[in-house]
Formats: sequence, C-alpha cells, structure tokens
Amino acid sequence: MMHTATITGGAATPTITSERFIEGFRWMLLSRTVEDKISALYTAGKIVGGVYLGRGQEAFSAALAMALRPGRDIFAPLIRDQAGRMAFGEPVIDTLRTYLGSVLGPMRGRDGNIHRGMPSNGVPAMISHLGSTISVVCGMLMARRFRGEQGIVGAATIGDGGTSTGACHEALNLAAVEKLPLILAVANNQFAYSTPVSRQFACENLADRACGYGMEGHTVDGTDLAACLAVFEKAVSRARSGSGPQLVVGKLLRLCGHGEHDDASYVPAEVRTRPENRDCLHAARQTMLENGWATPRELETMEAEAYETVQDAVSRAQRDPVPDASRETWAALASHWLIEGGKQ
Amino acid sequence: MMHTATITGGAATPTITSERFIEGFRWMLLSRTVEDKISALYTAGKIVGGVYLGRGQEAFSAALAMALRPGRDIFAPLIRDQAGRMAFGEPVIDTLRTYLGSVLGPMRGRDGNIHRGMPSNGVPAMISHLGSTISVVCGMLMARRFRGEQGIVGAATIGDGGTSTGACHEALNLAAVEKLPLILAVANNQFAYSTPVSRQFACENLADRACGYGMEGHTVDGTDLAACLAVFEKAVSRARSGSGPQLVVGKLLRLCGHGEHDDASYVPAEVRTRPENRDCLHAARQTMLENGWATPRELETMEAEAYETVQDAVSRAQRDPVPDASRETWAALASHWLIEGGKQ
Amino acid sequence: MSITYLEAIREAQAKALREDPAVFIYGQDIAKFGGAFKATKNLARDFPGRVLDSPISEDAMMGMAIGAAIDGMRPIVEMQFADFSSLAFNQIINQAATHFWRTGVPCPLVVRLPSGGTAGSGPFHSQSVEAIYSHYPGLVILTPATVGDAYSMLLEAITLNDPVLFCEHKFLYYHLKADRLPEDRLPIGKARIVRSGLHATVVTYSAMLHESLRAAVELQKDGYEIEVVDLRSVKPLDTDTVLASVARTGRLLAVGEAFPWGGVTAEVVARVASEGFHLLDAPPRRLNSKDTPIPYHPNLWSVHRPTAASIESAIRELLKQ
Amino acid sequence: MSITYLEAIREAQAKALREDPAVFIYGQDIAKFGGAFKATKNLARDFPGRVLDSPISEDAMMGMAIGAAIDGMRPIVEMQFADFSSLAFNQIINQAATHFWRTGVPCPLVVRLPSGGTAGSGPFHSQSVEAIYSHYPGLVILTPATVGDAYSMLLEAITLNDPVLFCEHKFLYYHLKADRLPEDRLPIGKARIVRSGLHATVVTYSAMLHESLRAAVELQKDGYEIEVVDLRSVKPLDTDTVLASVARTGRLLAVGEAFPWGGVTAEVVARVASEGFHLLDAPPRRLNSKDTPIPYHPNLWSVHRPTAASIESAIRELLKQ
Ligand SMILES: Cc1ncc(C[n+]2csc(CCOP(=O)(O)OP(=O)(O)O)c2C)c(N)n1
Ligand SMILES: Cc1ncc(C[n+]2csc(CCOP(=O)(O)OP(=O)(O)O)c2C)c(N)n1
Ligand SMILES: [Mg+2]
Ligand SMILES: [Mg+2]
Repeated sequence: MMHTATITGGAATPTITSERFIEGFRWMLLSRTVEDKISALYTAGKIVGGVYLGRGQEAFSAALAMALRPGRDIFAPLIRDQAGRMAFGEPVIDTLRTYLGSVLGPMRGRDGNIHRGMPSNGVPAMISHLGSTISVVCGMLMARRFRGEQGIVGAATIGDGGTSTGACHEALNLAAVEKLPLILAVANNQFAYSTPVSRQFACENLADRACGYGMEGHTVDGTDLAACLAVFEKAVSRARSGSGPQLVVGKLLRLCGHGEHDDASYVPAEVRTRPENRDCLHAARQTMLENGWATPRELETMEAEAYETVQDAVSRAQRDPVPDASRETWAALASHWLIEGGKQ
Repeated sequence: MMHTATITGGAATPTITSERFIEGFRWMLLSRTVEDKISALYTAGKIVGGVYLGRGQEAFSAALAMALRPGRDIFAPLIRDQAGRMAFGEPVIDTLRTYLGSVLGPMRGRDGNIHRGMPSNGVPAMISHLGSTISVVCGMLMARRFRGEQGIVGAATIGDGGTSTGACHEALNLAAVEKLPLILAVANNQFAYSTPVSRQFACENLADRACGYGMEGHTVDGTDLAACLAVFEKAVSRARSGSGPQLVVGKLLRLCGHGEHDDASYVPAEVRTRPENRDCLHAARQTMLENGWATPRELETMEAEAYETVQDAVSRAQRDPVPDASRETWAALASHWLIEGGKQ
Repeated sequence: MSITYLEAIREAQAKALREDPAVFIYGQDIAKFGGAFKATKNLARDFPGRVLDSPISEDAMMGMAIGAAIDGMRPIVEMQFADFSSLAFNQIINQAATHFWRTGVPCPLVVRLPSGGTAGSGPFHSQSVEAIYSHYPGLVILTPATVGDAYSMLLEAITLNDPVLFCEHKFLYYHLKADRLPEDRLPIGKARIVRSGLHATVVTYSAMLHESLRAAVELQKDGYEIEVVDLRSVKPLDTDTVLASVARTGRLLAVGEAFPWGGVTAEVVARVASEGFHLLDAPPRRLNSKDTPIPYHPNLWSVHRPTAASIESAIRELLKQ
Repeated sequence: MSITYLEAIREAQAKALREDPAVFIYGQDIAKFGGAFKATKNLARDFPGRVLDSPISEDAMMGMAIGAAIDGMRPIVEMQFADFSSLAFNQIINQAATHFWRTGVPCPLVVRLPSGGTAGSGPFHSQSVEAIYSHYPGLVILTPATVGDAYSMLLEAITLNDPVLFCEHKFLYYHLKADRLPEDRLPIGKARIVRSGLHATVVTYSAMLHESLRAAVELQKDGYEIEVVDLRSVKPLDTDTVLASVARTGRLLAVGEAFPWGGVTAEVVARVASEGFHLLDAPPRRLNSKDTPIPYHPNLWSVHRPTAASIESAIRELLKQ
C-alpha cells in the first residue's frame, strides 16, 4: 500500500492544457462574480438568512469539480464551493433562487443558501453538521458498486475545522476499509470561523492523516489553479482506477469573513499579506496574461460575460414567486398515508 | 515534533529489572486466576450478567498500569484490563463483588462487571460506548492542569475496533491540541467481537495514526512482558515530561471469546497457533525460569497464593448482601430536591 | 413447526433480500458471525456480498446507509444494541429524517434496534429509544410485540420510502414463539385490540404488551374485563383505535418500559385527554420505568420496569377511581 | 442602564468565573472571538486561561467537560447551536446523566444550548431540544424566558451538582431587555405565574411565553382573563403550580415551540389529566410546531411555529368548549 503523505501539486504530473486552465479560470471568475453579487444583495438586506462565501477557494473548488464527470460522478460541496458547484453543473439561477428565497429553487424555500443540493444529479444537499456528508458519499458509492456501475468517483469537501469531527474520521476509515473511490478535499484555509488551526489540530500537515487510514495523501498550493487541476486530475484518476480513497489537502486563506456578518478582524494583517495567501483569482489572471492565453481585453470580455450571466439570473430570480405557506404540504414523509394529521 | 510511528518495544530502552518483571508476572498471574474463577462461576450460572475477560492481554494491561502511580495518575480501563485494574490498586474483592452482584461492590448493583470504577481514585467507570472514555480522561487531566497539579499522566485503553469510533478521533485530536499527558494504549487483539481487523481498518499499523495527530506513536509485542514494561515506561515518562499524548499499540491475540458466551470459533486455528500469538503468561513464566528469577517450586507457591487470594475473595463476596429494591433510593440526581417524585 | 420472534426477523430479512436486489444489510458482526443475536444467521452465506460487517462507527454506518438509500438502495442497518444508536442520532434525526422534506428525494431505510431490558444487561444494553426518535419529524417508529408483527411489519418497513426505526425487543427474541408466520397482516399505522374488555383500557406496546396481558388475566379472576391495545407503531400513533377503546371502557392506563418523562405514555394520555376527554370516566393513568438509569442487578431491574404485578395494581387503582 | 437576555448570560458567566475558581468555559470560537453570539465577549481577556476554544468535536468537548466535572471542576460548555448537541447526545445522556447514579460521584456541569427558531435560520440552526434530554434520568433541563431568569437560573445551574442543559433562546438574545439584573430569584424547579387570570391557563416556556402573553393581551380586549404560567424548568416540571392554576381556571392550553410528538406539552397535559382531571372543565389542548423540519424561509417558518395569533385562536377554541 502506497503512503504518499505529501505529493506537492507541482509534482503531480498531469500537465495542464491552456484550455483546461482557461475553463478553470472562467469558473473561478463566475464564482467570484456570483458571490460578489450575493454579498452586495446581503448588504442591501435582500438575502434571506446567512451568506457564506468561497472567496480565495475558487481554484481548489473548481479544480476538484472539473476532475469529475457531472451527471455520472458524485460531488458533495460544502459552504465554500460555489465554483465547484457550477463547474459540476449547478445553474447560476439555482444559486440565486436559493439565496433570494424563490420557491422555484431546488430547496423550495424549505432549506436555504449553501444547503441546496440535487441528490439525483449526484449532489447531496449538505446538512450543517460538519463531516456528516462524507459517509453519505460513501453510501452513494456503495450503491453504485452494488449495481455494478464501474469507474464512478465520489468527492466530498471539508475544511480544516471539519477534520476534527468524529464523523470525518469514521467516514474516511469506512471508505478505506471498503476501498471506495472517494476523494476528500480538505480546504485548509487556516481558520474555522475565528479559530486558528493551532487550536484545531497539532499535526504538521493534515495530509499526514492519510497513512493512518491506509489511503493516499496529496498536498497542494490551493492558490495555484494549475497545481490544483493537476493534483485533482491525479487523485481522481487514481481513485477511478481502483487505488482507493484519496485525501487532498489544499493550503490557502479564506479571503472573506466566515459569513458576510463577520469582518474577520481576527485574521492578523501579516497573515493576509503573506505571499502564499495570495488571491487565487488574481494569480490565475496573471498566468492567463503571462502565457498569452488571454489579452487584457479578452479578460474584460470574460468579466463582462460573467457579470451579464449573474445579473440575468438575479433579475429572473427576483421575479420568482416566494413560498406560500398555504400551499405548503407540511409532509415530512414520502408515505403520505402515515403522516399524523395535526394530532396536537 | 517527533514522529516515531514505530518504536519496537525492544528498542524502547529502559531496561527492566527482575523485580519489575516479577511484579508484572504476579499481576498477570493474579489476573488470570481471577478470570479463570469468574469464568468457572459463569459456567456454573453464579454470575449476574455477562463476562468479558482479558486472557492474553495481561502483560500489556499490567505493564501500562505499572508505569502509572496509583492514587495520583489516572487509569481508564476497558473490558480486558483485569490485570491493569489490580496493578493500579483495585482490590480483588471489588472485582468479585461486582460480578457476584454484591451490594457492597463499587457499583452497588446499579452497574456491573467491567463497568466498575472509582473516579475518586482516578479510575473512571466506563460506559459501554467504545471511545467515549478517552475524552473523559482528557477532562480529568485538564482539571489537574487547571489546579496546577504537575506531572500527572492519564491513560486510557481501547481495542482495535474502538479506534474506528469518532469519539476516539475527537479525543486524540483534543489531547494533541492541548498537549495533554495522555496515553492511549491500543490492544490490537486482531478481532472486534467476531470482526477481523481487515474489516476494521486498512492501515498497516494503527500507530501510523499518531503522526496525523502530531502525537508520538509506539508499537510493541503485547505478548512480551519485558517489552510492554519498557514501552510503557518510556511513553509514560515522555508524557510526564511534557512531550504530549502518546499512542501505544500492542499486537496480541484475544485468547478467549469476546465474552464467555462466545466460543470464538471464528478465530482460525492457524491464527491461534502462530508463534506471535502465544500466551503472554506462559511466555513470562518461561522467562522467569530461564533467568532463574523463580524456581518451579516458587512459581507453584505464587500460583497457590494467587488461588488463595481469589478463593478468599469469592467466599467473602458470596456472603455479601445483594441489592434490595426497597432500600434503593432511585435518585439519579445529586440535587435530591429536584428529583421528580414518581410523577407518572 | 414453531418460529421465534428473532427467527421471524431473520426470515423477513431473507425474504426481502430474495425479492429485492436493492436490499442489503450493514452492521457489526452481522456477516459470517450472523450478528450478536444471530438475527442475520446464514444471510451472508445465502446472499453473498449483500450482508456486510461494518467497523465500530455508528455515525458512518448510518451516513453510509443514507447515501445508499437516496441513491436507490434499501439498506437495513443493524445496531448491535439500540443503546448505541445514540451515536447515529445525528445522522438519523438530521440527515435521514429531513432528507425527503428538504430535497423531495426519499430516504428508504430501516434501522433495526435491539431494544429493551433483560436481566443483568445494565444501563447501556437495555434502553428503549422510541421516544426520542418519535419526537422528530420524518421518521416512522415501529415497536412490534408479536412474532407475526416482527415479520410482517419488518417486511412492510423495508418497502416504505421513509426511514424506519424498527424497535425489536430483546426480551422477546427467544421467549416468544408462534406456530407459523402470518398470512394476514395489519398495516403499519394501525393498532390492534389484542384483548377486548369492558372496564378499562390498557394501551401499550412491545414487551409490555405481554406483561399487560398477564395483568388482565389476573384481573379476570376478579371479574374485571380489561381491554388491551397494542400500538404496534408509536409513530404514527393510531389515536382512533385508542379512542374507540376508551369509548367502550371509560378508563385508560398507558404502559411503557421507557423512562417516565415524555414518551409514548405521555403522548397517548395527552391525545386521549384532548380528543376523548368526555369518554373518560376516571383520570387517565401512566406507568413507566423509574426515572433512573436501568439497573444492572435483576433485583433492582425487576422493580425499575413495569411488570404484570405493577400493571395489575395500577389497573386496580384506576378501577377504584 | 438596560441589559439584554444575552448580556445577562454573559454577566452570569463572568460572576461565576469571578467567584468560583472551579468554573471554566469550553466551546467553539468562545475565547478571543467571544462566541458566535458574543455570549462570552471579553471573558477570555478577563479570565485568562479559563475560557478555551475547542476543536469542532462536540463529543470530545462534552466528554472533556464530564472528566473535568467528576474531577472537581464546574465546566460550562457552549454549543455553538443547540442543534449541534446531537453530536454530544451520547456523552450527555449516557456518560453525564448516568454518572452520579452509577458511581455516587457528582458530575456538575452546564451545557449552554443556543436554542429555538429565528427567521431564515433553517432546519439545523433553529431546534428546540429540551424534550429529548428531559426524557433521560439524571439531567436538569432549564428554559429561561426572561432576562432575570437567564441570569439567576444560569448562576444557580452552575452551583448544582448535576449536569444541567441550559436552553437559552436565540430569539430572545437581543430583543429581550430588562432595566437591571434581579436581586430576587425564584429557585430552579419552580414555575412562575406571569399573568394571572380566570378563564384559562396557558402553560408555556422560553420564547413562547412572550407569544402567549401577547395572545393574552389580545383576549383581554374581549374580556377574557388568561393566566399564563412560565415553567422555567421543564425537568423538573413544577406540576403543583400548573395544577393550582388549572384549579383556578378549569382550562388548559400547553404551548411549546418544539415538534408535536411527545415533549413538554404532552408531559404537561398528561400530568394535568392524570393528577388534575377533575379540575378540568374542558379538554386540555396542546399547541406545538408543525411536524416537519424547521423551514428556512420566513414565510414558512412563521407558520411552522406557534405565534401570538395561533395561540390566541387555540385559546378561543378552548374557551368555546
Ligand atoms: C459539527 C458542527 N459543529 C459546529 C458547527 C458550526 N460551524 C459552522 S462552520 C464552522 C467552522 C468550520 O470551519 P472549517 O471546517 O475550517 O470550514 P471553513 O468555514 O473554514 O471553510 C463551525 C464551527 C457545525 N456546522 N458543525
Ligand atoms: C460504540 C459502540 N458500538 C458497539 C459496541 C458493541 N461492542 C462491544 S465490544 C465490541 C467489540 C470491541 O472490539 P475491540 O474494540 O477490538 O475490543 P476487544 O473486544 O477486542 O478488546 C463491540 C462491537 C460498543 N460497545 N460501542
Ligand atoms: Mg477553515
Ligand atoms: Mg479487538
């Protein structure tokens, strides 16, 4: 059994074509544009409930989803995966509908913001309890295995803080015992809400946990799109080819508050300014220009397009009907004949 | 931070004096004698409830407890720690009283067999839910730290199967973050009830989990008393001197059923007969003779003494009063004035 | 031929595995070993690859079953003891129970919970957990008291498109026998009047049904006709059958083995008081276990839980009022 | 000067830290950050080393607190939301709740549970968990509804030698204000008659107290005098005060924000029906949330939970009977 506790993204050889990089950049850009809009709507008091954004994590999130096959594989996003959600096929309108409380959104107003999902498209709808969704992905993979479906991969994401949950441990161990094609992408953004990693774990690198499960571990610079694309291509192909679960740890910094209610003043300035904590979107933009994959004008066009897409989705979602309690069925059971009729 | 994922017991230098070894042997012998008696009483239908024995794990359990200071340190035994319990100060009579349902036992008939404990002597009373006691030991160590007590060590034991619990993960991680002087002794006896380790975890060695927590790991031949004494002396002294939590994994075989109701027919004969799965008590006996630490006659005397001690405890416990429901207070709260009076 | 409550549970699982390829079973020691109680004996042999041993990871066991269920399978999870489901509690109430309502995608699974007290089992191998799960929306909670119900309700549970908690009582596993498996079957959600009477109604479920029936037989000797209702499923709870019985007898005693605060007996009494107030000729009564952990020693345990004797005297009190 | 419900909770913790060196606080983001709701603001600064950030490990947080408690400390654990206590459930009900009974060694700790619904919080940040914990022996469950109770009951809870679950309602955190902290204090275990009346008794607790009082004010306009009882602690539950009130009014409505099956309203109605049957002039009624997960969208949430309006109409129904 191979124990590669730290393959750096760079070393993970699949070389990235310009097409791939540009596609990744587009998802990152769209994600940032959507989230900037949601943030503005939140400030304007137009959002129902809380807002949690993925600023600074777009490269890591998009690269994971791009390594998967929408519709066939499984992708279980968490609260900072706007980029990955869209790269895996979530329409922008679903995002806006959920945040703006449209009854036409995937959760119909019953649940909101980052809890949206489409299980039938391979996207489980996360519950808040961190770590709980990893074993759900294991179960979806078991279902595919029972049905004899070949070459499926399932990915779940989690943060540095979420790795402290018992659920995360039990699910990884189960995946290793069953040798499931599971990817766990750990976005180590150095904080869990306000809590620095020094109060969260004492190991040098969370990827060091891989060998304790008998799974393969990978570490990557989460601000480097090319490195992220490479490491996830490698991890996903290893999982797909039967090498069992893969732990991929990305180092990056959350470039926003925990939620939009949080100014993140607890993040020291000297941490924000460290070069390794750069903005992955700016870095990708630089790479595009340096390699001549896009001219400044072309980038402006991309930005304009992204802006259009988002504006369009916002105005559509804002015209949507909101939930109407009188039309709500209040049915928690699929077996409707077993529902207790307001016996109170 | 030092990551010694596999120090073999042999290499863990503290050399073991004959006195130490003989003391360990005596605890092992007494434990085996007590458990043989309990097993016989169980077969005779004299025991209330189930019986779970530590046959084959006496060296590992006794050596851990001997490295601790009864009355000052903390020892959280599990179901196979008869030897360690006694080495840490549990009177034989408490064992028998619990099994024979005496109301004078530490649990007063309210709880039984391996659930007995004496929290005020640093011995928590385990609940059945595996893994749950490790964080309790962390809390006891935090209490000592808050009070400024220096040089305390707390040890918990668990089996190979118990390492799959979320509780075990959360507690180890917490201990590492707080750099607590915790010893987790994992008795890898190759089975969890009937389940072989191949269905329990996929790593090569459970000690490989240490570095994922940033704690030190040790591996030892659990059938070798000298090696066990050495590895625990080392791990305990490192914890005591501020090196943080220590994970000690002992390889051995459960030489009995999961409980006395279980014939363990699922353990293949070829496993039972492997040399490394030898009986630690026979091995220690051999060492005693080979090193001339005891003559055959002296060993017989020791055995006779152990037998006497146990017989005496049995006959005393059998004369004890059993619980009387009419004298039971049925008080689940220490704040007696808040107890609801049979409001049913 | 005679079949026990436990064998009925095994037969139901065998039938489900035979008839529906989407069914599989996951739990500790359930494969080659056949489970701590042998409820899956030979099933791993007869259905290769569909009865799997799990690690000691109740949270992940449950999460795995949920993932499989929302992806088209019909998992059965065996908890080694109901008491250990406390570690799957979050997955059950927050993930399984909310899934259909949140997403519209059903989560069809059955969690088998070896429940209830037996002599010498102590605080952590004796619990009755129906109350905590019934409190949460999105779950169906079954408490079979007979061999026939153990069989037919488990089979029906496996066909439901919702998460079902199947509380099977360990005390009934070996003691309770029937001549054959039932042809008839009363659907889930309907209570059964097991013994009809005139003077008082005892509403109960699971092992307490048999204690209550013994009490009724004793009281018969003094000419009291006690009607005994077996709820069978505690959520949904068949209030109509309970009310119909109370309408006949005018007196109600609700008996349960679980802890006294809240739970089935509170729900039954509260519903009858609200919906059948004018049917009652006397104050409704409850009988539960004592409000302490479940004692290990039989001398204490036998007093902690309701028994035929304590039920009988509760009924006598009720008849006096 | 004016103090909020949330500030009262902070003040109580500050006082406890000041007066008892055995007290410490453990939870996520509670140290420098002061907690998700700022209930521990400045406490880490004012009491260095005694207010500690925990990893995201509810089971271990609780186990650690239990270990400290049985070793002489008086821990306060802050769950970031009551909903996440589902992951500490096993440690709470099986380890903390059974410890004194099993060993004779007390386990004095307080678990602070930011509870209940607020607009837009959804299924996993809105739950009321008092019912599941009250079911288990060995726990004290408090549900303060006023600034004064938030302060004095938390202080008293910290002095108890038992595990206490302190259900503080998030909806009251900022809205609810008082001029000063109370000198008087009603002991834990006693309910309070907040508004006296003649025609009906509403028994409630936590945020629903305020909805019920609003309903009572409305009904006052039509000349109905509604007595409102605040349970304050749901376990133990002060049956005597409830019965005394029903004796005056003859009518009972039990109101709770939790799910409908079981729980506080069932326990209250069942106790009154059993112990105060002849005091009742009409069938007792219950009002709870709907039996679905708690909706995220305010349009649904405001109908899911009881409100002044739905309580008012329930009382009108009750008065008609
Ligand atoms: C089990 C659990 N406990 C507490 C919370 C509350 N909570 C929500 S997000 C969060 C921080 C998560 O940090 P991390 O896992 O690093 O993810 P990040 O927010 O940094 O992406 C916490 C504590 C939760 N969701 N689940
Ligand atoms: C959380 C939990 N799940 C299930 C059980 C039931 N159970 C009791 S002992 C046991 C096997 C334990 O195996 P291991 O941890 O290897 O310890 P060993 O018995 O081999 O010493 C199981 C599954 C339990 N006690 N706790
Ligand atoms: Mg983080
Ligand atoms: Mg083992």
